[in-house]
Amino acid sequence: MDFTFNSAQAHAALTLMLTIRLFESKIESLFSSHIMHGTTHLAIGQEAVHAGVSPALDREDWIVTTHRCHGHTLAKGASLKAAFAEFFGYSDGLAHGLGGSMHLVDVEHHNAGSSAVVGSGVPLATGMALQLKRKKSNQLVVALFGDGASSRGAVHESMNIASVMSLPVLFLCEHNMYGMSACAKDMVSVEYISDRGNAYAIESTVVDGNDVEQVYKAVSDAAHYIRSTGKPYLLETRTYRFSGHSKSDKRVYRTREEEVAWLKRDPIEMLKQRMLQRTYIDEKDFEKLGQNIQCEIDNIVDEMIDHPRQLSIEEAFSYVYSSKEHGQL
Amino acid sequence: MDFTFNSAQAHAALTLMLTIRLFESKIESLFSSHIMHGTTHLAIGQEAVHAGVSPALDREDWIVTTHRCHGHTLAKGASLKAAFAEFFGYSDGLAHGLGGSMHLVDVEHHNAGSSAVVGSGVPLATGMALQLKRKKSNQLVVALFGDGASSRGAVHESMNIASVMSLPVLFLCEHNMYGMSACAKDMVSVEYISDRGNAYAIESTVVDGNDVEQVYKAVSDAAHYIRSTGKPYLLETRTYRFSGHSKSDKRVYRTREEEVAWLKRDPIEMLKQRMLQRTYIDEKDFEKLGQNIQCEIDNIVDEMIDHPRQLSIEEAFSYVYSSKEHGQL
Amino acid sequence: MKKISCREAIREALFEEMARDQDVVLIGEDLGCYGGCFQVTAGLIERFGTHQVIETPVSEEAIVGVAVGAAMMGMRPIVEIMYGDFSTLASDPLINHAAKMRFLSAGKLSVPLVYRTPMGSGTGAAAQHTQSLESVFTNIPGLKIVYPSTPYDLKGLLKSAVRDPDPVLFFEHKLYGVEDLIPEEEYLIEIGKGDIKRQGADVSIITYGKTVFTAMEAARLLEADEISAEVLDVRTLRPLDTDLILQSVSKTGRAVVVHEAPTFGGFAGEIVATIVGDRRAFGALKVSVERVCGLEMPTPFNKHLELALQPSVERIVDTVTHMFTSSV
Amino acid sequence: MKKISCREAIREALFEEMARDQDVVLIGEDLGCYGGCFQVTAGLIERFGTHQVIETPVSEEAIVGVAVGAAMMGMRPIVEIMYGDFSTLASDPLINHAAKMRFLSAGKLSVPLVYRTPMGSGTGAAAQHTQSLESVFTNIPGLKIVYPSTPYDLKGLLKSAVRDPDPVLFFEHKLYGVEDLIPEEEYLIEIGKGDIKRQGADVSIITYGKTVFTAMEAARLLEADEISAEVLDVRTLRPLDTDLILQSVSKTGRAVVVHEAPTFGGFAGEIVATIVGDRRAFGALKVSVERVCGLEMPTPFNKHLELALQPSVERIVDTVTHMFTSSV
Ligand SMILES: Cc1ncc(C[n+]2csc(CCOP(=O)(O)OP(=O)(O)O)c2C)c(N)n1
Ligand SMILES: Cc1ncc(C[n+]2csc(CCOP(=O)(O)OP(=O)(O)O)c2C)c(N)n1
Ligand SMILES: [Mg+2]
Ligand SMILES: [Mg+2]
Repeated sequence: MDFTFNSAQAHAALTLMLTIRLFESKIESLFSSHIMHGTTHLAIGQEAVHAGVSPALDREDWIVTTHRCHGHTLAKGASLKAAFAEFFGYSDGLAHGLGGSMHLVDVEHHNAGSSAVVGSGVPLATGMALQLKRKKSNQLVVALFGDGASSRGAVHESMNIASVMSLPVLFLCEHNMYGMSACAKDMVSVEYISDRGNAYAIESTVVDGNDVEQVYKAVSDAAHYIRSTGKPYLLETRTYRFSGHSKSDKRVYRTREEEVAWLKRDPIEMLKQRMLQRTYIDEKDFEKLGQNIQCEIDNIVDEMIDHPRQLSIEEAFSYVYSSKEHGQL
Repeated sequence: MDFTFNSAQAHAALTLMLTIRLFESKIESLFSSHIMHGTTHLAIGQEAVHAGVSPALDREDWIVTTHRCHGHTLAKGASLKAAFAEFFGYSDGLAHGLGGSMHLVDVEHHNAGSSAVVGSGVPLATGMALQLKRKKSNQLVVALFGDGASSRGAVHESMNIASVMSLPVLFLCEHNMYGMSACAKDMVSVEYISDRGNAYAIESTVVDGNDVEQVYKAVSDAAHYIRSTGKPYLLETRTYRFSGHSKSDKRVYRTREEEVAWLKRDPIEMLKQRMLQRTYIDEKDFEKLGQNIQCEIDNIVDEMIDHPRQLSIEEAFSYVYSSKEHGQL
Repeated sequence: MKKISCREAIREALFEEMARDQDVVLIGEDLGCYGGCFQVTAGLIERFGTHQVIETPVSEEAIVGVAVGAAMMGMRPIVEIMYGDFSTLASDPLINHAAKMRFLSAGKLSVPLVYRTPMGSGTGAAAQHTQSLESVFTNIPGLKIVYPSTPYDLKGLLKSAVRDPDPVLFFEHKLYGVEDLIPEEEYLIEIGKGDIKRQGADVSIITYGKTVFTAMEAARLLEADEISAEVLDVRTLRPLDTDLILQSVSKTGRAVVVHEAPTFGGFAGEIVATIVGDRRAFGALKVSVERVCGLEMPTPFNKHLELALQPSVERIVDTVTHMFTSSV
Repeated sequence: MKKISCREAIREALFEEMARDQDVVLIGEDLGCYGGCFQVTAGLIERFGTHQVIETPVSEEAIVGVAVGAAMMGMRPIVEIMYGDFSTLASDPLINHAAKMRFLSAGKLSVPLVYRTPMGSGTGAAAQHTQSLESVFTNIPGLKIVYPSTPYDLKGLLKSAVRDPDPVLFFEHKLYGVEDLIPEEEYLIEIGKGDIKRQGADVSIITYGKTVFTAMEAARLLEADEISAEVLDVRTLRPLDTDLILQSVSKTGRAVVVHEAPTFGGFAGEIVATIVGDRRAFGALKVSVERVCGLEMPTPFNKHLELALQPSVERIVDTVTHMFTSSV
């Protein structure tokens, strides 16, 4: 792969990936100290996909995420504050505390939010693309889904529809080798989900999802293809979640050796090494960067915990229907 | 294709195809003279698939049919009497008059019946195969579905499952170019549905569905493959329904030229010509055969109309739950 | 006024709304030149083209999911699903998505979707094509549910449904050929308002959809017995016009709830609970509240059995008469 | 007797039935070494192997369809779906197929399927993981529906469900850790029988699932006000134990129906209609019948809002107290 980031791009990607990593680590610690409630799905290890997807799009392009949505949400432009507040269930959160970890939505940044029903976001994204196309917009929609989701019928139906209707959808499979505990090799009938493109006459490819430059390049190319042909595209990114599936996961379904092998391919470390090599950065800059982000995150959270703002039940009712009269107590 | 029927096989196939054709023609006339009620989906023109599928299976193999199920049901062994009675809603019908045209079932002949929800029979067939495999049976299950049904998510989910679990299912796509009015080339994202086999690591092929010898050979081979490998197989048969989709269809969605072109490939005529050529039959035999079948059919129907037997509502209730106490009036 | 069938009334509503706003888009199977399974959309593709009439593969789940997504981007999709029975396939996009998008985005996204599908029996299409599955959706906050009976109501409510900013399920009975008079000029009917189809003093027959006609016929017969029956067509199931129901029952002191769906677990239960949950209406009740609904059986193909399942004029008349003849 | 949690009670039932009959097979996602989303099936794959514990891809519709087909061939599948919310995806195989196969084959095929899934709120998992969707299925003839509350009931009813020749939906609340005593020896509980969880004379609180515990707590508080509340756990929704309900209400003359699902269109309506459709029970009623159920809102993530949605001890106590203090 010949494509490389210039220094500014590399810095931006590194900053984003570190921000996401530290955001999720903070979330993890808030959960394990029982300050946060509910459940959460961390994507630690998958930051190259986050930093490679949204930044390679136009600002006006839309994304539709999944239950594992933190990284993509930040990468698409959400503020750390609004994101954290959502985890706390506060009214200044992205969804005013109504959605929580699995439902980060950020319409201002053209992030339509997620479906926590695995795979069900894909038809929504397809429909968004249909209306954008009707309005002769140049925007595309990224439908994110996992290797587990690839088995859902809704994904098949959507790909077929996007193909026969020529819709500007980037089907982006974030293949991290596992569903919850289920290993893709036992659950998915093909080695590469991207090979299913043929079944829908959809162009496709697979890239190393731990290499942010590769992901970025592949998404840029796919976006260009979609915009110039009006057709959908299927991109598979191969990556690995270092974290457990959700907060309670003991990871009994995989070996520590496998984890260690993947940890050697930590996407942040990979980018950092390249940047060191290209002298875009030195060890001290890197350390500093991490400290600054950590500091910002800690401040946000400390300040937030001290100022809880929560919707009243009446306010929550106002979001059930558009006209208030139908919200009933 | 080198495979050819011997005389006995050819005679059996011809008799079966003619029987199905005349059965459906009778149904059509009973509907148009308003003697029968409800709706019906004729498959006139697709008899080579009917006569090529079930006869190529072992008697113990199962089939799961669709709304367009008359031909397969007769081919699998159902009696003309029980089939006609079902259309009349009589208690001596295949399902005692509870199912009607779209739900012909014949458990004795290992025909598990149909789902009239397009595509939804495919997971049922897959599940039947799962239990047969668990019981170390040598039987396979044929999941019949149309080109329209191929767009249903349930079909995708089933193929993926049958592949990863290695289940003895023959996915048999009866591609007749149209859904209801929807032309496959506008609705299905690939030219050949059989090409989707690759997406599931399922072996597949496509054959001329108007050539009964080809269908028979392909099904025999597929059944052999499934039994010897334990894996599923996807077979596409290309055919055409001469009749409208259902009784009220004016066929505005296709041209008369297209119909005429296909009529030239009438599967019964094709087999007849071969049999004439091979001197398995002469014109007079053929005429006689048709007359005999017609006579049998007319007698059955005449006799049936004179002796209507219908379930009482209490009897119908006894089929809702296994234990009668739960059937409520 | 002009005479028009239910089918034409729906088509007129579609036509007017599609002409008014290019973002009103029909989506569904075979609704182009074929005109839809029940011929409701015949002629619309010729007039509005593929920009506003979108034919889809047989993919109910994705069709509705696609419509939800498109609605989020400003389309006003009207999805037609051929038979209400296939609402099972659409229940994830409807229940888990359409109903919740506005809430989950704290009001930033909305889903102005109309989901049209025919429900009910009478066509000889057996167990998988004749269910009345409205109860699958009535317990879902975020959805509105409309189930009109007459050409007038069908047209006025469908037009309102199209303009509604929230997802509306629009259920149709299959008596598409039934005719009645409607105004020449444009009109809307507010979602959430019931209609007294017949005034009466002695008993309230509360119903919706096809059984409105059954109830009207029963009311006519009851008149011969000098029982004056009020027929209340709720028209909208969610939000329900509880005021109208309570008023009627407080007046008559007797209530019979009628629908095609099986009694047990059906929407009639909600109507009954609405009545007896209200102190005034409960106090006014002279006898227990009755339900005359479908029998507890999948619909058989056999014609006489299919008929036997449905709430008949006779069953309604008997039930009402019994309310007057026997003691509480 | 031994102390056991709801989770363990279910697991014991699974274990005993799987040991008894090799055709009893668990099917679902991540229920092998992971032990299932709520750890209910932990340890079963180690004991019974992949012949009786079948892990599947994320394909809810096909999983349940596959189970229906397998059941037709003699398997006794127990499908686990991770969250009741995904029952939307399984509603076609359940409603259009499992419920109708016996009928459509005039008794020649049957579907001895158990569909296990947890319903309800309290876990902070927001709108798509906390619904109580039992109403999607209660109006479907051909299905049986069970929704037990205690370890004792969970175990006994699950074992009966596995042995039942018809499809049984087995809904579980998410208080998997709640403990209680159960017998050491094997036992079954008949499907279709309710249970008086607490005897009382003044008011019948009728409920099922998690809110049985809420109702019990409310009954304890009401005792302080000298109101003797009977708590009736229906345990089975379909077929409902109407006799027990009518007996209880005929005795107390007051009824409050409680469930987690939103009030409107919920199963409480059926229970209310059952009561007031019976002349004796209706005649015995001293006040209107009340419902204390979930609010009309998708479940918010925010903890205090999530809590506010549920029927609380306070709301039950207030409602009951109000029945005694104000006139009809
Ligand atoms: C329809 C559905 N089934 C099951 C679940 C439970 N679940 C949550 S995440 C998950 C695994 C999804 O795997 P994948 O698509 O690969 O995404 P990943 O978690 O790896 O990001 C499952 C089964 C769900 N949320 N929705
Ligand atoms: C899920 C579902 N959607 C729609 C229908 C209505 N319908 C009946 S047959 C049919 C076309 C099916 O096409 P195909 O699978 O090619 O079968 P064919 O009719 O050609 O035999 C449709 C859309 C249905 N029965 N089920
Ligand atoms: Mg994954
Ligand atoms: Mg076809």
